Amino acid sequence: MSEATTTVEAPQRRLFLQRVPWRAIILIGLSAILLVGIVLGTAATLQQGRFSGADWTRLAVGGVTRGSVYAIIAVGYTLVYGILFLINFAHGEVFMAGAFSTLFVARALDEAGMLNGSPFLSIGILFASSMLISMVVAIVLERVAYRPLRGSPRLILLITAIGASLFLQNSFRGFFGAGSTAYPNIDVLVGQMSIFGVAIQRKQLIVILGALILMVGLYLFIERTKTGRAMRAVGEDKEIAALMGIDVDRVIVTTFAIGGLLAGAAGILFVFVFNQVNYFMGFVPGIKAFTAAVLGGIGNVLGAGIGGILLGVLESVGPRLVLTGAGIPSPDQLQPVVAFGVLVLVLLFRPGGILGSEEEKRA
Amino acid sequence: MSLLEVTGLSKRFGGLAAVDDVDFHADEGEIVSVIGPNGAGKTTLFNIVTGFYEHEQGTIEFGGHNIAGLQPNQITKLGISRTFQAVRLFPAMTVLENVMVGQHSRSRSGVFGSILQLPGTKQEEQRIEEKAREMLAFFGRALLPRADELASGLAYADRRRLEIARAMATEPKVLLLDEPTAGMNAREKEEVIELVGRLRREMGYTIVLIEHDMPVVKGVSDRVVALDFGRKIAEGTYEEVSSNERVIEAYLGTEHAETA
Amino acid sequence: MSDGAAVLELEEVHAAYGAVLVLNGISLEVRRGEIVCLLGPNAAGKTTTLRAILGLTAPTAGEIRVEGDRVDGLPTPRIVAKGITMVPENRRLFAKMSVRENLEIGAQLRSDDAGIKRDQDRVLELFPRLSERLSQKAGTLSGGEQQMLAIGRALMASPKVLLMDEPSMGLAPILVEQVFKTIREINEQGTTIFLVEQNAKMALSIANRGYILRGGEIVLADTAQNLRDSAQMQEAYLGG
Amino acid sequence: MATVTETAAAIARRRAARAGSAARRGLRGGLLGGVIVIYLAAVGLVERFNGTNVITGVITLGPIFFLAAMLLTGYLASRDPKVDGQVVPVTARDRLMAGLVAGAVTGVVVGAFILLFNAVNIRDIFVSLSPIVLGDILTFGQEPAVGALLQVGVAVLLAVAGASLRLLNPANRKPFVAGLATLLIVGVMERLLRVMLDTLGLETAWLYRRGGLTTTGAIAMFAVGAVVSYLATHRAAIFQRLAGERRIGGGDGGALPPSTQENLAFGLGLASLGLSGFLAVQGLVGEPASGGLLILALVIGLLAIGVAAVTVRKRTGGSARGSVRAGRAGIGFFAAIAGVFVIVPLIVGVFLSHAMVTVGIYVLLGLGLNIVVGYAGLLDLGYVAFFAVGAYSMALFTALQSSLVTEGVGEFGSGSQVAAEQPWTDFWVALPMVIVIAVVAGVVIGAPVLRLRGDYLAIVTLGFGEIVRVIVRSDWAAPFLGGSQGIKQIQPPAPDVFDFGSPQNLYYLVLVFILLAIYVSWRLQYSRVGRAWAAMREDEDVAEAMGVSVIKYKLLAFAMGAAVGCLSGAFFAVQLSVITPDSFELLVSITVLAAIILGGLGSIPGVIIGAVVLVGLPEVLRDFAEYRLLFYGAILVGIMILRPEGLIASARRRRELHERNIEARFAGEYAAGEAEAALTAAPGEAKQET
Repeated sequence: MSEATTTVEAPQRRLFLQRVPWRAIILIGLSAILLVGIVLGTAATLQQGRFSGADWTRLAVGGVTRGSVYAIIAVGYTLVYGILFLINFAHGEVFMAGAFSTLFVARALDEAGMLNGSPFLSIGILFASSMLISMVVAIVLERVAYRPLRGSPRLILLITAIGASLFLQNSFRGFFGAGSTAYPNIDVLVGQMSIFGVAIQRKQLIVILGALILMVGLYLFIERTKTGRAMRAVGEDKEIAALMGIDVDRVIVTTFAIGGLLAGAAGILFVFVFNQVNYFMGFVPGIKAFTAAVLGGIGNVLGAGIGGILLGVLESVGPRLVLTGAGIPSPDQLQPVVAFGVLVLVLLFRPGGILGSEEEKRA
Repeated sequence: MSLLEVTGLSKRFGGLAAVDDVDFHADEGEIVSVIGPNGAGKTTLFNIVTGFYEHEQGTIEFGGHNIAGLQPNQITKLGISRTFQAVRLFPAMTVLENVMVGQHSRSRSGVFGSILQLPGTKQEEQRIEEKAREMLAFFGRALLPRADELASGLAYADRRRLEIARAMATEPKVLLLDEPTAGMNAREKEEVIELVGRLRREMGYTIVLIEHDMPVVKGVSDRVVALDFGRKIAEGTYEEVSSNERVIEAYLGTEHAETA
Repeated sequence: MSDGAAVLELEEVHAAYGAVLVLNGISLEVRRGEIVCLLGPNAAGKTTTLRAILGLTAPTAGEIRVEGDRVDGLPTPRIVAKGITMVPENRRLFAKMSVRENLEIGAQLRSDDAGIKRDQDRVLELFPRLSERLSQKAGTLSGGEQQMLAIGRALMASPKVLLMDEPSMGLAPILVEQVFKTIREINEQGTTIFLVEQNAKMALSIANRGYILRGGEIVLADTAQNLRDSAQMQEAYLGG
Repeated sequence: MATVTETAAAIARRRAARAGSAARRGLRGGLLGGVIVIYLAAVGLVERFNGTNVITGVITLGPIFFLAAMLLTGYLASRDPKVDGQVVPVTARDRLMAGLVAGAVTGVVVGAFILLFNAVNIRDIFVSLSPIVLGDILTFGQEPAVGALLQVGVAVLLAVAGASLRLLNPANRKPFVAGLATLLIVGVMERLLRVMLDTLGLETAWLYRRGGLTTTGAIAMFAVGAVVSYLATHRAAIFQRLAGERRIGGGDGGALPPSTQENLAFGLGLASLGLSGFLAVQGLVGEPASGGLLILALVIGLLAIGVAAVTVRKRTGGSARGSVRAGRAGIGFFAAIAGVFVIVPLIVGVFLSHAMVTVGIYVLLGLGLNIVVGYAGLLDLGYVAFFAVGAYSMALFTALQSSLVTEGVGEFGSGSQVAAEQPWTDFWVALPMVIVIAVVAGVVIGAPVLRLRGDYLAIVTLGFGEIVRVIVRSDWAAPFLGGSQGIKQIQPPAPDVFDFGSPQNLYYLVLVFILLAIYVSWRLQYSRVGRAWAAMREDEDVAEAMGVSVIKYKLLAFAMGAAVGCLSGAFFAVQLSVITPDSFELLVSITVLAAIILGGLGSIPGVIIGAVVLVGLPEVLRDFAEYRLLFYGAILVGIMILRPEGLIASARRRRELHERNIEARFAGEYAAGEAEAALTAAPGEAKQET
């Protein structure tokens, strides 16, 4: 072997071509086109003046409301992901289970005349029922489907989660039937008010406030309590957490339970807004909430909140604002395109999400 | 002229400078050791040279060509190959298959050749396997008899060997070894010292290695480069570097300096 | 230093991964106030011994006792509660938590606030560098500081026996010296230490007694002094 | 140092103590059993299948669900408990005890449930808990109180039976279970099997009556299952005896070398071929000549080759050296299975041929997704996007109502039924264009997501799938794609070549492309390309460091997967001749994924088995349609927990999963090193401990 003959054969020109960051160019080009499209579409829409300022406010408030529900569901994804690195695909079903089952509680209350007789107590009961049921479903889910797979490759866990999602969905379909049912009306939720000149429906206000309280409570719980700290520790290193005296299994169950409680609460908030339940209701909000969690930076509780509200507003305002001007009929049909489009863009440019850490180290 | 020449290289993570204005070179046929405390930027340097990290400043020239900004696979094809600090094999592949993957950039058959089983493809496949066995044979009886066993079934030292064999199969000019003696006992370390010598003698590689074990560094290196906090603090022969005050202060401590 | 009472005893401990037997009847004891080291070549079963003591790998047979109470078969947190903890190999800190939180979580099982405060002060006294960085994220510390924090975190549990898994692994020679100095200091303050090391010379320089493990069995047990001088130990350690 | 060694007996005693008493295990099992029975009733399975005869006049499928659950409860409650990952064996008495308690508890739970809800009406909530279920099926037609007592009795009986199954030697237990399973399957698949038997001109009256088995049929089927299973279980012994007879004077009673086994299996295959040849001759010259017998003969022959090939594969596949031989056996196996698939449509008639086309379409989808997920390790949950692209491109090109040809004829998308006289082009011209579009779609969808980590990739691809569906359905794209009305009057391939109007002929067309896709997959798997994919799947960074361009190989996988998926979509369009957005739900992606996972990721026969089970069975068992997704879910979870490598695992995947599991348990490189050192040093002791 002679060292003298060692030459590196690489024509300078080819090296140059190879070095061109094609992917970056394509991405930047793509986003430039998108940006121009969004600006043009928006300009055209505003010029047409089909919607008044009040219309936009209404859409935005609607978006924040919807986003608040996404945010609360998203927290469940984020908590579980932060600990098990599992996309708990069945979390949408946990949410559905609470809201769907509580329908019968609501009906019973309605028949007893309590629902509008003592509405606040009744609303409390509804929340309690929904949260409890969702929590139980979440705990059973963890015990039956996920615990036996602790330590398995992530693909296996994800597939299990998809299976559990289908199973739960169709179990409830079997239990309660396939049709959509309306919740009985709660009169105190009806009505409109104005805050700082912004018209807002009473139920929207309750949803937004409720979500805010839950988020703040959760944040404090995770950052300030011993259990919260244990949850974060388990998320970083299970074995060492055990070495600190933390019962890892119990912490994981607690995490699922909290995710379930929040999903149950989100279920009732959802009912306040949409007033309807069916066995399939968890699926789409579930996916959207997951999108929101990723948007904000999965594993990050605050990120889930911000991501949820952002997604809600974008979804609500985006299609009309951008697409109406482009002459596209029924822009609201394209809402999911906005949601997933945003997800794809965020992951492309900021894989860690808005609040996520940037250092996605590769080697 | 140096085969691998790095000048003014810098890389930060967040606010932290992992590599800070480092000049580094390896001449043809040289064996260079990189030493330094944890977090001194040794592995980051490797990652930049092999294209896993992008750097912020500086040039990386290989055989007179600028290779900064190339993808890792392109750099491998040009002739720089590496091993990893924690052994990273393809555990579910056989020992032979692991090495055959190393031949990837030295072969070309694609989808159509494979589907149609063109004669060229068959020949190439045969050549790849022969080459892989040749690389395994370099390690005597340690690997070749186990060619058809799973990589995950190898003993720890053999895994390290297999990783080197796989890197050799890329037919590199420069071989970067990241802590080849980590987790080895004294006897195995002796063997690594001998192995590194053979790699240069028989294969003609230029070798850069990251190493913590000073006897190993002493045993193999033509030249030693010491890093601390991302900066180069000393360079020279083992004797020069091990008696350098800054190195003693940052890395070796008094006891080692005396024994050196 | 040593008052002779055994704090940690292993008796004929076997451990296996699946069908693969790794520990084949280990018996050893650590007495109060001692530094005992467990040496041995690569893959001899040293790490597994520590894992078995802590219940991270369940022993398949044998007894492990802490101050006379059986702990084998208990879940890890309950063994920790008995007063055993470990400084793991490669430190394994909670990188996203602050230095302060890392220390606090070391005391997760304790509720004696005064004692916790006292231990925290003691740790910060031992490692003054840490007190400057209490609110910094643990992941941003340098290698040496991380090792200090890992030791400090373990001390916060106020353990009866501190297990240490290869504290010199991957550290610069200068830090290795420091770490061993610290270990001796901790021991002098009254903590019993059970140390697993590749670096036999260093370990024996601070230990009272040592065990040599090979192929899942104890092949030699003696005082550190004797082991240092023993040709038999050299052979056992390096052989095959 | 003290050396008091704990004796083995003492260790066992201590473990047994920690495992808890048989009664406790029974109690736990029984509670679970009770919950499961109530679940089965509440979810509606019991009522829904109460009308499905299994053995006509004896039992229907509904009660079988809960009776089987009770049997299983006893079986599971009586298993050996595990402590610290070590099995603690229990005595026969304890087994029966556990079974007895489990049955009693199950019965009491169910009985209480019956009594309680016969008093309270909960039909308003649980739609399936009708008076029929609560007052008739669960109570065996008796008064609630009597019914509840009966439940206790039946539950105890079945659970004890389940527990006593454990007492049987496994070699004898298997035939029993196999017999029951055969009975059940043949009973439930009455419709399919009867059509087939009728086509063959065979008498079925003895076997089936009013949608279920006759009692004679049931006994016969039990016997068939049991005998076949018995032979299979004792296969080794039979092989040995046969071999001994053949090698007179050999006098070697020990284990057979693999080559002999291979020869034997092959000989068995040849013998079956002979039998089928005999049958064929009978069929040809018989009076009257029977095409049915001819076909039956062919099926037996091909199956025989298949069995032989599988046997060889099993016996040689263990070592890596055997992989070449296994590969050859694999070819034989495929040839045999392919042959069966060629013949079956001739027997099953038009309706089932349609179902088989559907299965074929999913097999194609599975093969495509298998390249993406199984080979390259990219979890794509939006695979339906390619299916939709293929179907819609084919529809646009070949439909009479496509917007490509109706422009100017009438406004499209408004629901008006305007059709052109001629489609834009012919199927055969459209097909290559569809594939080109597919590859482009694969790259377009693949390119932006290349750098994403595994589960992010899954969600983003899922998002792409939804985007495609939403756009297809939207009013915006309606002028071009037909909105929710879809595209109608898609023309089949030109009839002058081969009449594809009949489902049978379309089936053959699909089959040709399936074989092509299998060939391509199989070749790629063991090539430089396949190796690069495998490396990428195991460790992306290292693969890149070894010179594999991860971007290029990911795109390649996406493009190839897309091509096969689109092809499948094109056939789907032709099969239905009308496509609407409803056919392209996320469910398609999930079904395909479930199919390849059930079969075994990366395994080509696995794809076929998975598609047949998950798509074919529900097509045949229409009764199950409503519960199809429930079963998918249960299957996915169950497979992942019990057998993550799938029914037919590819060798490499099995290694991978095995490897990961061990590694997870070992937790840490050096501990793993210790385990391996021990393995190589002292294999004898390792054995001793197990």
